[in-house]
Amino acid sequence: MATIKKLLFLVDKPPYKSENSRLALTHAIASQTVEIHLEDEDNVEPVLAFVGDGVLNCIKGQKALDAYGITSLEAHIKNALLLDLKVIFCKEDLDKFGLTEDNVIMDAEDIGGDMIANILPFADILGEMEAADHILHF
Amino acid sequence: MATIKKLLFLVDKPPYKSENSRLALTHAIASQTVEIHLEDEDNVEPVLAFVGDGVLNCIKGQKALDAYGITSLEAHIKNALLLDLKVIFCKEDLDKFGLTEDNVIMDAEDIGGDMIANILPFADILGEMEAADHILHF
Amino acid sequence: MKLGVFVNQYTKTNSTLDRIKTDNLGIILVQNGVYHAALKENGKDSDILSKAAKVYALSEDVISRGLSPDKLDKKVTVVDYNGLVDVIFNDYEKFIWL
Amino acid sequence: MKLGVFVNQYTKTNSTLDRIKTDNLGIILVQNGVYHAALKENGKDSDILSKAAKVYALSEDVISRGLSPDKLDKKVTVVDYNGLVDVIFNDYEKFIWL
Amino acid sequence: MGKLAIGCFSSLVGSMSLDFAIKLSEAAIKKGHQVDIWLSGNATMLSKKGQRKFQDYSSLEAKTKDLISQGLNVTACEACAESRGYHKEDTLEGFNRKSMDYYLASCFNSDRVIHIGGE
Amino acid sequence: MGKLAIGCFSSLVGSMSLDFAIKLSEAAIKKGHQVDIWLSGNATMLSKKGQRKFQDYSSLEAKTKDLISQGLNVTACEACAESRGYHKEDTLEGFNRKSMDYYLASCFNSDRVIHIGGE
Repeated sequence: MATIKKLLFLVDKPPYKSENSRLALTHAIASQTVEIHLEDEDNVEPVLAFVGDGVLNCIKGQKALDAYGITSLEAHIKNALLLDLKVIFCKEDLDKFGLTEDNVIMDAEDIGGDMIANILPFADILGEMEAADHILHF
Repeated sequence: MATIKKLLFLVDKPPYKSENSRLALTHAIASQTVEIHLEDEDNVEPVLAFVGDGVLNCIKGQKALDAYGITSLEAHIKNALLLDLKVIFCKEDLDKFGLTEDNVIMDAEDIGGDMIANILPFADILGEMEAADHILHF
Repeated sequence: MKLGVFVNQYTKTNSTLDRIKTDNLGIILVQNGVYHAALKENGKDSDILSKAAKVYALSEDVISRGLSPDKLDKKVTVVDYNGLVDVIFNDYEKFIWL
Repeated sequence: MKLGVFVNQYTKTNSTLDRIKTDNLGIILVQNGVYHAALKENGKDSDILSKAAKVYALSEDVISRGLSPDKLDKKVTVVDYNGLVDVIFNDYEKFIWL
Repeated sequence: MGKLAIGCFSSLVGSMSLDFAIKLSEAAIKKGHQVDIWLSGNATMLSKKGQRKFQDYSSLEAKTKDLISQGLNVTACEACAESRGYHKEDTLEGFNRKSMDYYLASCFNSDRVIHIGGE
Repeated sequence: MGKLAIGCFSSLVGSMSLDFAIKLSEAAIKKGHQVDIWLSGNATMLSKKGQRKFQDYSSLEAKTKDLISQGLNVTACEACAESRGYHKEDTLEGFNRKSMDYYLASCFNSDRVIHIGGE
């Protein structure tokens, strides 16, 4: 019987200072190829949720490649959307920082993605924690 | 003409979680052998000051060697006293944590040291900052 | 949800921890998190001790720091690594490490 | 004392910085410290901006994070690495990195 | 008996998180549990051959090898290791190197997951 | 023209502090200043030979070597490197390895010191 397990990648740290949020995204995206390690039909369903200072990863227009020659967290988030991962930004935390849909990475249209990020209240993220089989807190 | 330069090692971080306070002590103690790199008569005078959560390095009775097989910060502070380094603990920060002379590493008598640690108000540590040629903040 | 939260730092607050609501919450103080169980800043207990949660502290990390397991706050259960394994397998299902 | 303080994190307070009193204090926001110049939490400026200090922000770190140098608080002087070298050699004598 | 996955994303020296992971594994294995450790980011330092023992630093090589002989499974993230200049031939005996998807499979197959992020 | 000492105690990958140190050195050297960089703790990772370039990670080897050819002095703490398994033969060309007292002498000889502690 096929088993799908839900892994919640909960990102609570800001970008760049530590490697945390970057590793959250690269590991979540690695779910695309996890099947080779699993039994037939089994799979992993990753959900990415940004909370607290973690929502600062979601600000649009990051120029880390120009300034430091490294991939921006923006590019990673767009990749996650391109690959149809569920991406959630905590509404209360965006509100706290005065960030709106206009300031954050809501889609990956420019690289051909269809998936849209979700701005949801913390209660819904708590729901994802309940629903997850395991939580990876970055 | 001989020049003595004062280096203030200002330790603001708690022990063990990061390597900060340990490196502060090992580098300060390395002042014992700095002369080989300097002109005749020139020297460095290190002062070690523990402030903020940094005063948690100074609690007596650390058993890191038993629990994890690593040298305790206590052993390092005693070494510094044995080598006659000036060691200061911030009074206000000890007070805040309810720590007194009885709880902290005031001397290295058991290993043959004469030097006594100083419990001084922050104003005096600010004075050390003024007096120092350079400040190394850990 | 049976959730175990590892607290490894001695910082004042974490907005995520403050907002987690669940019936079975455990807070496991490790590394510099153990100061929460031992220190009273300006005579006041750490906020972590007032949460609706069972609180544990890892004895190896307590003694490493010169703290005394029998002087910790009464609310706190001291466990060693052996005891922690049982807490992990028997008492909680999911974990976060703050 | 001409003291330059590098702030590289976006945390609320540092008790050492709060207690430093000196006539010539500079605060240099680098890495995640630049958020202090760009964000208003619940509509309020960061406490760092209210200190009696000249405040700088490193432009490379501002743009890396998707922030706009011309939208920073008016109090803040934006410098790039070239400008920072001059600040270091001309304006301050000692430094701490928080 | 259960299976525990520990993801370690912290640096070897300075932070004590790898010490925690190894001591917890030791206790779990002694009780008959299975343990998978995943080393990512700076924690891949644990997999580096030739670390000299100083009493100032945790030295986990001997203990980890001993636990591997008792069934502990330790795997380092290949890309994280390569970017730090740790190649296949630099890897301690008994340690695996895999791509990141392996960690997700390890979580899938475990009853408990302790993911140690942070510094 | 002055002399600047930069002490870097942070890890190479993840933290951007080494990027900061190298970019600041570059700007200072361009203006005619002298720069000494001291790598201690996890920052000794910068001195490791054979780091593979990934766009996700800062890759500072080429830039640092170029600056060394322009007079930048980079020295790694020997004990910190050895404890991490970076031996003399693993050290990038042009990088020095010294004991900790060297950093204090470097501070002594400098007009400005920026000591980057922390993670």
